[in-house]
Amino acid sequence: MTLKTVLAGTASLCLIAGAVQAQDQEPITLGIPVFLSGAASGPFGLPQRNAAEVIIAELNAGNLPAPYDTKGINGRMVEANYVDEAADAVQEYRNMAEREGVDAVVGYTSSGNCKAVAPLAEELQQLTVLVDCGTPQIFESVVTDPTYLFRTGPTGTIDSVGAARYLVDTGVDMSEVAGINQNYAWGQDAWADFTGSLIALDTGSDIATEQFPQVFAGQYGAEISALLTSGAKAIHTSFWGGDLEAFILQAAPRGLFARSAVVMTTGEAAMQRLPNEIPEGAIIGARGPYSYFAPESELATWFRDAYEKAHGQPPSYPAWKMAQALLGLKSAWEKAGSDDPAAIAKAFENLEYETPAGTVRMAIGNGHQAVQGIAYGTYKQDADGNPGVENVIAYAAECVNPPNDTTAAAWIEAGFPGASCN
Amino acid sequence: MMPTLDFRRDHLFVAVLALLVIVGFFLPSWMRFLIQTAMASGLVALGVMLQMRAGLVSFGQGLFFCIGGYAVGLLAAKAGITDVALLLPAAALAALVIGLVLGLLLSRYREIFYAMLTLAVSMILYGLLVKAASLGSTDGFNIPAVSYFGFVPDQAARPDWSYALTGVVVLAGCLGALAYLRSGAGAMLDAVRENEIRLSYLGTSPRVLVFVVYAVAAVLSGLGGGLWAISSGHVDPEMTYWTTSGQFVFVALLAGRGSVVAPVMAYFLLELLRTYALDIAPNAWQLILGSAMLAVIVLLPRGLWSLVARART
Amino acid sequence: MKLVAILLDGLNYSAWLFLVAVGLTLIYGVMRILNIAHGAFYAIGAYVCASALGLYYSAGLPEAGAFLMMGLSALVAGFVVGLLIERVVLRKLYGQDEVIMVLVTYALFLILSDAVKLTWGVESYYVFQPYAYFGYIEFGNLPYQVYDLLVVGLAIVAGIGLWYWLNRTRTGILMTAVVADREVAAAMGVNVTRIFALTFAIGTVLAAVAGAATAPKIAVTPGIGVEVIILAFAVVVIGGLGSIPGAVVGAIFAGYARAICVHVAPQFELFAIYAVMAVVLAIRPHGLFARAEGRKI
Amino acid sequence: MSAPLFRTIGLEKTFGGVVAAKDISIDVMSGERIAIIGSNGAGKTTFVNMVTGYLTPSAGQILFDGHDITGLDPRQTAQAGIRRSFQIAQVFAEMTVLENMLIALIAGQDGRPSARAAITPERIDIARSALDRFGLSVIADTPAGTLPQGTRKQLDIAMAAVGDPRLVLLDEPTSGVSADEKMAMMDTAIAPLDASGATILFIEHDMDVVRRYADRVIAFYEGTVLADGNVAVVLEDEKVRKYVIGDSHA
Repeated sequence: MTLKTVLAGTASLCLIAGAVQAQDQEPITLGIPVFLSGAASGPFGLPQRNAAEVIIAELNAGNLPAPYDTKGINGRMVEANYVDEAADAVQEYRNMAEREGVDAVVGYTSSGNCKAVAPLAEELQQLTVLVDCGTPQIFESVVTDPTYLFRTGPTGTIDSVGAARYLVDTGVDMSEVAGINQNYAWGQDAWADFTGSLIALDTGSDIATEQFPQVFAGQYGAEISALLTSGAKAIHTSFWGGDLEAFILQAAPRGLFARSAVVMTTGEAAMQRLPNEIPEGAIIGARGPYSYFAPESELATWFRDAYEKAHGQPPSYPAWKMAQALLGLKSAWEKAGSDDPAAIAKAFENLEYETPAGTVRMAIGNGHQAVQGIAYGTYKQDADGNPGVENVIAYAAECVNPPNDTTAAAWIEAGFPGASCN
Repeated sequence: MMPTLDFRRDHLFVAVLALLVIVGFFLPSWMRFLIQTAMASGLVALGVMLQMRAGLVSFGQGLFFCIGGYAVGLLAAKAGITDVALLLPAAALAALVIGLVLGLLLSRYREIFYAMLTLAVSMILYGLLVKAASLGSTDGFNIPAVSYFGFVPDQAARPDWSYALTGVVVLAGCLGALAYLRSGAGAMLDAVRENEIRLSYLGTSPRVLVFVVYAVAAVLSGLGGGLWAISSGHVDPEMTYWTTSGQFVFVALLAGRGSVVAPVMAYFLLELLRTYALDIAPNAWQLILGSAMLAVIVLLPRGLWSLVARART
Repeated sequence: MKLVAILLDGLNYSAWLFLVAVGLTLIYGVMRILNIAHGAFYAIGAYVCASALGLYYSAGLPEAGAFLMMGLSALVAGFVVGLLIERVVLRKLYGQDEVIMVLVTYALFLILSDAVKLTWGVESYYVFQPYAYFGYIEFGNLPYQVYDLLVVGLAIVAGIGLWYWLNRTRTGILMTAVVADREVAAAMGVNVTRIFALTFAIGTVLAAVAGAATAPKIAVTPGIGVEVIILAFAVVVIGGLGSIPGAVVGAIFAGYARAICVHVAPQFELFAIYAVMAVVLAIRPHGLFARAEGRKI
Repeated sequence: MSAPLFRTIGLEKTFGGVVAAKDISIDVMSGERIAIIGSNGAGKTTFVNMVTGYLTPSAGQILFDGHDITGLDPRQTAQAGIRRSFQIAQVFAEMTVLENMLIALIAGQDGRPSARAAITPERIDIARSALDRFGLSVIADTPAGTLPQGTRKQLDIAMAAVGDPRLVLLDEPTSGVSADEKMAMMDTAIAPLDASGATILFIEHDMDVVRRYADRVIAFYEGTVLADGNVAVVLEDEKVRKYVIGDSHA
């Protein structure tokens, strides 16, 4: 015991010494694990990295609009270390935390990686902000008493709940429903939440067919045949990236979108890439109030412009999530007003802060998990052929997220108790 | 004097490995963790190397790595059994049982067909685990902190304990493999590779030897998987994906067949190379890794251990 | 209706599997190299096709000519990359153990994957125009893309062409001689090195053609080669390594296994191919079409 | 009179309708030294392969030491006490000569895998003295793959002799050996086998070798036994001279 106290004392002394030495010149280093290789690098890794580069450069230059118009974070410049998330997540996390000694880790898209590093964040007492990853389990079962771990992106639950609500609210025939989802945790969870939501909303739907092609299969001819002949009136898919795009390219010419109402929960990411191939009327989500669904604000306009100026195209939703994570870190750090990770973590808890996608509240997971609303709309090109959405319905955070003390699965199963929709 | 069969001096190398493991304990924690996972995975590569002595290349050794990992994971996370005294034997036993069953079939196969069938079986397990939503599908699941013969180290000391455990078990695994290679069943593996017909006519069934080596490799790999699971605190089906198995094969070849410690050390070198490649060239680390592989194959066709062996003679 | 769908989907998927696998089995049959880099060649074919067609369309040339461009790009890409790899890497390693060669090609796969990424970046490429060009025809109430039926035709043409070449042309027959006995063929004056280079290049072209034919249906992105390898392996192992008729049968087995699963029991789709592979190997250890090589004592 | 050590009764082997061996009935007494002669395709190797379990007879019976060993596999026949050498020497090419002998020792004794250390000083002594008897001591540490064919065949025979088998079958021990080395080769091979009391069957084409080393000859022709008996008698047999030895020897 005494030894430990001595050690702890030494550690804090070192910390103070370090802080004094660093003054304000020493930059803050962030470890940013995003996919730099593999199938997720194009749709996720690239926009996330682009967004991080834009936000960090502009933060350091002090170019952001209020409330982020101060330079850097807490007066210190910010540096980024990009790491390939496709490598061994646990090892690379340790390398960032222990070898590079980064001040915070901001990243991760894969739920598997998020689950693997979550306990480490607490064990190593390393400030960590998870950017994406769909699984709601992070604070439900993996780390139930978090201190240093945060997730500023909403869970995948809202995608499925929102999609089901949108279909019901727009009067789509729900008698026969089908799904095509990738055969891995993400696709299985999305479909389970979606069908659960249908039961909660009492649509009385029959499941016409549930297709689970292998992830990255690329060839969906047989699945599309099955969907076409199933008689489904509504089809749910949580495909993302290249798989989603291949699905659109293969399904649209065969008239699947004309036959059924198709809801694509990550459809927004394909809009810039395949503006002429997505049939008008397809139901599009963006996994939150991002991009085309973002509420008008100075910050949103600034982010769109700055990103487009730097990278030549508007940001897709993963970019918005990265921006949201970095701004959350800045907010918490400056609220704490100190460089002590524990103090920053304390300030991050239950934080409410502005992002390009509106206000984010760290409301569940004991104040470590963000809640946000979600919006869906139908695809529509304007007169110039630019992609856009219409018939948008936005659902408030309280409408699509479970309350703090309930797990997503239990909440859906119980029929959304406590949900408040406008 | 007996380059192929003589393992009487290999104890020396195990002792050297033991020394390195002890030195590793005092290295920075990220490096120590790297050593720890490399040792656990190295045990699997050792299993692959043993089969290679018989001329058989398992492209599905991830199967047992995964079985060991999931055995530990299921017991710890789902059944609440968190003591290593039960977890690791369970990992070894699970791998052994599956290994004995599959060994009956696989011991009939040779060459590329052995490789392909081991691959097929491991990919079937992958498919099953991906379907198992209750086990987290591709996300896998996390494993709670473990106890050591009833002792529960506090959070700060956990990495020390799991490192020590890994070191001890991997060294024991090496010694076990050594005893096996020195036994009749192990000594005759080379004879299986070189001339099965001659071996049968000398009175020993190659198929039985293959069956045994498959089972021994299964146990080592199961232990490796269990240790890896305890170290990383997480298991997922990637453990039995073909690229994972491919890595074990690569390390076994990189190491060569000369010593039981070679695969463990080679795994460490690979991990070191990978982590620095990632650090230096996050966009081209696979290119660096691939080039290093090619270089080893071209320059050292008998593996890295041939350098040590050459230095000895 | 379901039956029609199964028949068409199975045919379509089998044809694609055959295109993807036939180059692999050709290279193995002649050179005894189980080529993991096959997946990378497939990806390169898709990327080169996407880039070439992108240039072609932006030049405003007639749309029908795009198909010529597809074929040409795959041919050039396959030959250049294939000959280069054979010359620079493989030629130095002939005679090594089969397993070593597998690892060599694995290393090549890693290198080529990153080379592709460094050349084309991680953003997707699209060339969807050819896929929609011919429209669709209806079988009952099931619309089917004509392009997909053309891929079936392409597979048949590739299969017959390969068969003709191996059995009816001088080079092809020499190649068969090399398969039968490398030393004897060399002693008879067959230039084995040249045959190897040619075989590898043709195998690579076949992979690139498969990639190019697939490009219009997909987003050409990093990682598309990985899935292809394991599927192609399964197909050739089912059929028998090194056998062209085996690749046909393996592709049909695997293709219909998947189509039936998708329509009847979609939850099993993921294992369909591996299960077929394991069962076939358990019953016929060397695949359906391979001859077991006896050993003389 | 004592019972034969080894006997075959009506042994027959067909390959898809082609008869490779037919009605082969032979009695071998302990300690005999028998040469098997016959032109290529006469069924000699088929016979040896059946006896040692590489081929399963289509019909007939093989008795060894009073036990029925028909259909046993090579391992089982080896464990029963029958060993063989090969026309093309079957050795472990990457191992040294001493290691080859050690493997022969281990494989013969630990028929089943055992956990005890296999390479012991005692075994090395046994292997070395066996090499000594076969005149192979000087090359003990040479990799077998680098040996000339003749030496490799000697090693092959030495391996067959490990563990004092009761019956040893030598498949063309002098084929591929130059004419002037044949006798020396047989001298070094036969003497230690004889000393161990093994019964020897050897396939041979060279009649000088047959005359010098065999005390009985069995002549094969078209899958059947053409003649069986005393060396001088069989070699002078008219049919044997015509069909087996050929005109050049007549």
